[in-house]
Amino acid sequence: MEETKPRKIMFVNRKAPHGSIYAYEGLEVILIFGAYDQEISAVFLDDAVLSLKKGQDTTELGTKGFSATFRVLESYGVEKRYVDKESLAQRGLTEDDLVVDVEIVDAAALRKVMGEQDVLLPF
Amino acid sequence: MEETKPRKIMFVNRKAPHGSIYAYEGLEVILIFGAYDQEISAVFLDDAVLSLKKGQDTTELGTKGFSATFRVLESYGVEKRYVDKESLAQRGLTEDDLVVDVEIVDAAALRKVMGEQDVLLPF
Amino acid sequence: MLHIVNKSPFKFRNLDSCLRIAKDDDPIMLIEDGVYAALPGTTLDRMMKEALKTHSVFAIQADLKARGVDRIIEGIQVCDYSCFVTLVEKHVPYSWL
Amino acid sequence: MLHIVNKSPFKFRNLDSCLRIAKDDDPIMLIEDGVYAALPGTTLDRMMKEALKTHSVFAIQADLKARGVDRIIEGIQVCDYSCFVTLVEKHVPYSWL
Amino acid sequence: MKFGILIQEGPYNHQASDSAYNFILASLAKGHEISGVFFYNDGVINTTKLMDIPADDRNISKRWSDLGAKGVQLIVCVAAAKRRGISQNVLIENARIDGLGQLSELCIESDRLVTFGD
Amino acid sequence: MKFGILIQEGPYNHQASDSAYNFILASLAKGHEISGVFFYNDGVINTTKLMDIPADDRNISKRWSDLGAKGVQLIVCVAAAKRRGISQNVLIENARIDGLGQLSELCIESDRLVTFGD
Repeated sequence: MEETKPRKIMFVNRKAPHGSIYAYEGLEVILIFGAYDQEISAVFLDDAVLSLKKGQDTTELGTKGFSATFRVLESYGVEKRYVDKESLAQRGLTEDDLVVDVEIVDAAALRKVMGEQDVLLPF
Repeated sequence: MEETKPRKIMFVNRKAPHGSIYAYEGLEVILIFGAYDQEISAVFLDDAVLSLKKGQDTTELGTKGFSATFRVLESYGVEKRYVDKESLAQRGLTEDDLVVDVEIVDAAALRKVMGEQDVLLPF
Repeated sequence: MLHIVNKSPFKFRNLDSCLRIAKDDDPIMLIEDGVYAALPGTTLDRMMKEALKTHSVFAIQADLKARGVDRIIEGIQVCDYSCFVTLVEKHVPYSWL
Repeated sequence: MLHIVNKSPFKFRNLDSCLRIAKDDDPIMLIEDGVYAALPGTTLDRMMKEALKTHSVFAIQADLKARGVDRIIEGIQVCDYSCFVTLVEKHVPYSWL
Repeated sequence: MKFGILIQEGPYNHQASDSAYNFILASLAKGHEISGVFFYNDGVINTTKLMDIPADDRNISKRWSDLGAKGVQLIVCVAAAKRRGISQNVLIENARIDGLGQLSELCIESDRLVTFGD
Repeated sequence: MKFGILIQEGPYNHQASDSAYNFILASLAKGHEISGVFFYNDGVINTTKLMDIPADDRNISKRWSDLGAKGVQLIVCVAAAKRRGISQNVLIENARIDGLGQLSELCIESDRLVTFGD
């Protein structure tokens, strides 16, 4: 392990928001990690693409909303943000349904970039 | 609601043992309920049929085993014990693989008996 | 009997199990992440449309709003907690956890 | 990359997601309820046999024993925690939670 | 009608506790009686008074305690509580730790038993 | 090698804590270093000293504390702990409550980071 080289740390998000706290707590971790000088990236796969859906309003539910926070990922140093194409399609969503600018990638591209990481954190 | 008539209370077990505590804590509830004069029954559906599998030995794992306890359900007043036929088949199991004598039922029979209950408890 | 489903049908097979066992005419209540089953144009679209032929399907409004699900499959009924309570008055509930 | 799967494939779709994304030759480690994927003669038998063509698949011995899974699909390798550690030495792990 | 409520999950981690609370409010608003709320499994974590919640978020244990003050029975399973470090010393007001027999009573005396969990 | 461990689930309710513990023992036996165990989400419940466990079952929080005594860093996320009623007063010995930045440090300094959860 080389101490000086920045580490490639990827957040692999797969859980839906609101039904459980993982998506929210995962986002909190990403924002903290952005402050460290590492190569941080985030992938939204499976149900995690639902975290990025436009129009979420938790007022009536009485719980905390957090979808707007995904918009600041870039300014927090999370340079790469990938969304799995098939996960979107399975859920009837397109890029226009999402609150953030992301790179839509297919399984082959995802496979490649995940394989290049030093750390893969599941949320 | 008639206070004097025994209530039909059914435990609908659907979770696998060991990976989470639900199957174990569900079993604890069944044993307590047997002491009350109600019509108690238990159904093993989906992954819960795995709780009844013979040959479970948690020694190496370091956790508590409990599959033997299913054998005493009858003496604890749990008169009816159903196992879903399709759940067994999906998992490559037959009646011979189970630690207890149960009634193997199909979806139609299960549908009927579940529809007759006053309380359905999920574990 | 009222079938309550609270899990995303894309990650869990709970809704499949529910639909296999539910009796014709038994209502189905989608709550929490279960409301994602109401999204139109998904890989589950056909399964849901089939379910709607024999079941009333309801989805909690607050859960739909929280998740930004503003378009839903035709025939699924939006339901507030008061409507959920009414369904529980009429049917013995079971939660497909 | 080492793929760790800890959920029953009969209730959760985690293993399906893992198999869709896993690169050829990436090993797959079944732990906890994930070891149920090693049961032979199930509805997932074909999927597992297909997976074994391109992946080494391991299952934790203590988890198999705890669950009474004494017969497993041919080709799946029984692995103790020490063997699990060796796999983590060699590959960056990801848990499909 | 009389409704019994069974909660199997801890607060915040899963929505179960929120859904149960919203269901209870709607039930009371329609004139139903809540015969009791039974906290089992990780559900017992709903009843610790040690929670320290950010000002902009709901305080789930306080919400339960307030409901208890209005006369709703809050019953915490003793066996599940012990495993998770919930004892009389950390218990919210208006809740009580009791045995699984109380869940059985709840099933017998309630017209409906509704479970919220994971 | 240096292994960092992330635990996202509470004890007993899920097997995550047991799997992590068994993995750590095997790692130490093979001469690896555990650079730290970070408890996040419900994982923080692993570190309450108030657990009261039946004699025939493993005491999970004691097991962690004993591992801490052997020099393994046990770090409990402060934000997650607050939500779940875990504070300094109820914390097991040999663990410390700290910020999420510590998880970042763990990712940077460890050769591998292994997550156990639900």
